[in-house]
Amino acid sequence: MNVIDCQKVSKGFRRTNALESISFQLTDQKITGVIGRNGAGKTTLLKILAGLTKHKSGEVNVFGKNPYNNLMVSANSILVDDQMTFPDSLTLEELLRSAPAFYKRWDAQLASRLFQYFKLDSKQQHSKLSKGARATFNMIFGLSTRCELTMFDEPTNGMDEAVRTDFYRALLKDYITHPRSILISSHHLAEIEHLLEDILLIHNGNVVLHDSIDEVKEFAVAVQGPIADVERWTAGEKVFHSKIIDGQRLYVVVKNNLELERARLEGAFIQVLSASEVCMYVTSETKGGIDDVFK
Amino acid sequence: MFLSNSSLFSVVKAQVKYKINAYNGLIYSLIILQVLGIMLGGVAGSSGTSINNTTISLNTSTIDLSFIFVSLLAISVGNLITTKAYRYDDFSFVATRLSSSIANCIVLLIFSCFAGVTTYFSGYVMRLILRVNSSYEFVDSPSILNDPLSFLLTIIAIITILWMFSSIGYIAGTLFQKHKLLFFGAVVIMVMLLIAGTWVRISEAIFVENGSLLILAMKTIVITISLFVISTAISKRLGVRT
Amino acid sequence: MIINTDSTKPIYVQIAEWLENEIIAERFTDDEKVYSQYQLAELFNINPATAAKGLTILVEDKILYKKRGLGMFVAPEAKMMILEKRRSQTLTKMVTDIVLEAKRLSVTKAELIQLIHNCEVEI
Amino acid sequence: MSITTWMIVLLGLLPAIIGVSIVLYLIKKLNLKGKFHLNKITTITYFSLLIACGVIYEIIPKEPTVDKLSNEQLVQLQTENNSFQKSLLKLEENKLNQKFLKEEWSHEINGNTLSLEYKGNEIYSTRVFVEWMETTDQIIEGKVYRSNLNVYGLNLDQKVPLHRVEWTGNQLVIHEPSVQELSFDRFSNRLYSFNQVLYDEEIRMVRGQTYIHLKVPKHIEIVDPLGLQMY
Repeated sequence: MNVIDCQKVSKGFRRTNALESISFQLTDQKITGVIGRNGAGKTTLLKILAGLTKHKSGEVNVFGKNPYNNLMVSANSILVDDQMTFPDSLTLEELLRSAPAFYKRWDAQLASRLFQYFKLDSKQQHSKLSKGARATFNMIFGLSTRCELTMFDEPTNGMDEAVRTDFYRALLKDYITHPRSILISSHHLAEIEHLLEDILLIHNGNVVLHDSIDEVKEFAVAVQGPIADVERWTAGEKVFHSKIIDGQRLYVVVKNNLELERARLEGAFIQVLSASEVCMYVTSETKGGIDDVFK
Repeated sequence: MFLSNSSLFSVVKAQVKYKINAYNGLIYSLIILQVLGIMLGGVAGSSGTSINNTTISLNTSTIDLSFIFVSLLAISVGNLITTKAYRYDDFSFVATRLSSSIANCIVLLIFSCFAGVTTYFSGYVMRLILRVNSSYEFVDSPSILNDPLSFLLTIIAIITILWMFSSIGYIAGTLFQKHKLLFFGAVVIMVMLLIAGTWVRISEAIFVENGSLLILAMKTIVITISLFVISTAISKRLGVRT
Repeated sequence: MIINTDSTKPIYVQIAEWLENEIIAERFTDDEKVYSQYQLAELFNINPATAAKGLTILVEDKILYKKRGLGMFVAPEAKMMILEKRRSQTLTKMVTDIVLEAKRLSVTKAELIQLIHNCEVEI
Repeated sequence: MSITTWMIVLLGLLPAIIGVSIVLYLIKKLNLKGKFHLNKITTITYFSLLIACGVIYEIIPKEPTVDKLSNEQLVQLQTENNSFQKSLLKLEENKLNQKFLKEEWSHEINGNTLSLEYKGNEIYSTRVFVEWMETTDQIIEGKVYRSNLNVYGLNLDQKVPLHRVEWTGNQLVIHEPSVQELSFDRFSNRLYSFNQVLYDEEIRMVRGQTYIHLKVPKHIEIVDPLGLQMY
């Protein structure tokens, strides 16, 4: 059974369409990065998966059930984001203590160890925490639930560099000992690339790519050479990005294929891109990028 | 893949426990209002007459003022827990709108029980104070032991009415969360009914023509539960963290 | 070694290469058990699936062999095979470069072969 | 609907709105400051304090200064009063309830006139019944009665003073007692708000009256400018 099965899911707010037609499947126990630009619809998608919002059309199945208002899905999934709130009348310590009643697999030991490591004040109230500390607490909460589907929406917002590194390390170590399906959304792929097995690239409310990180990396390459040559080599190919360097040379990002090997033999300068670069170019709105502005 | 199966019952139980812990700061509001009720009020009815040049006045002290204050509190609390912040809090843990509504309903009932019993017994604080302080002659009043049935029925009536007030606050809050216009629409309808006098007739039919506290309590419970059911139905489509 | 995510090489290739280097340096000897995908994941802070991919490459190249339920082991002669592989790969790459350069300089195939012949004789 | 009606409705709702907003403000202020354990301790303390008050009140010895009568007893008293007045009207002395008898005297007057005088405001709190006697002597026999007096269930027979009856020559002067105040406190476990709605209408007052029964010889004329005489 797929953990997540989305078929043509759409969701609109007033006039804009946050999700147009999302279709993808998520198989068991992978760390998947939900990547996209700001406003691509990542947050909306995660909220739908967590059952917090209702989708407009299409079909969403989490653990084989429609997540909206479903107790089983709620019990087995958690969405950690910066909108997570807890009542102020309870201290952080009390919050952690009330969690096991809800989450059957709650790991109190992990929670308290992480809590101590990150030096959070157990007598503090959730809303009084600084942005970074709140994100840290939410992360500890999310990890400790050990939910079969654990979702993080921009989890490191507000965290400092050291905490980010620690967080990703903690996530990975916990995942190794307790494999489960983890979704991390971020617009900063480079930071989480090494953790991921799969990437779900969302752009304008659609799934652009859903593949393993290495496939994504090989999805597109940059070709550079004299304008005429480059145009000849990449004729008929989908060009994601192109720019002219010093008037004579053309730099294009195109879909990778075997024919480019011939171009290389003909003297093309072919550059492999990092996964985050691929994602960036694939989701860019204009072919020329920022350079177009300065033309 | 290991999926834990939570029953609605266990989730509601956990939520109720958690909410009672989370909202137990309400005790201070309750204490303040009851103390205020004792201090300001007490004398709910005062009757006087004169016979043979002797003026006789009898002041009857009841817990009415505390009860009215606590009723206001019940409305406010019912309203407060429907607000966004409180709904968000629910969904940081396992919850569905159904479980959340049921838990709210139960929590409000538990709070009403507590508030009802304390309101009733705050009358005894008043008795003791008046007994010590009163310069007048003191007339003994029926105590619990004299009339246990009346004691029981009065407490039940107080509790159910507080619960009903909280459900009124709850449905008002839910309507407001659902759509602000809906809320104002409901208020306008209420005011219209009030002016037309229909409201008085309705409430008379419900609350006056009873004859016994038990029937009153029953009617109140039915109204309360239907209000909660309607609220739940409305909130079912309400988004969380949108 | 620190995994470089910005490198043009995929992470799993980097993992495979690192393991090969360890074998060449004889930190793993023949028939010795190597790191599991989880140990590698921890070691390099990477996804276990990526680490597994790196191991799979080496299994496909017959540098490692699998024992069911026990893990991955260094194949006999692994070091030799790695050296062999690298040698052939390096040579292929060099030849490619030579051919490309020859093309640019309009050197024909016959001339190129002649050049190689001459070289061999001199050496 | 006129503007005034709206104004009245708004004004009527105003206290409720103000009340709710004050309470809401209080909750928001207090609820957020709470600390779990402190709250728990407060709750338990407050609750046990209240229960303790209840228990203390119920067990302390109480000596009510005034008896409180039940409804049935009040009805009984009222019936007694009514039948007393009926019997008195018929001058059936043997049927008169002797527990109402407060004073008994006889007085000899000179001349043929007896004048009645009332000093006070509440003239009708006293009624004089005259029974004509077939005799020629000058003796007037009198009996003063007062029927059951109970206000709000409080037996005030002893608390409310009697009228004073005094002879000055041929004049019978009825003095009203001097002004005094009696105040009582009582509690009700019932909610006053429910009272009108739910509890049975109580007989709240049994207003006793003072009756003066005079036995006057037939030839004596009574001067009664205030109209106290009933028969």
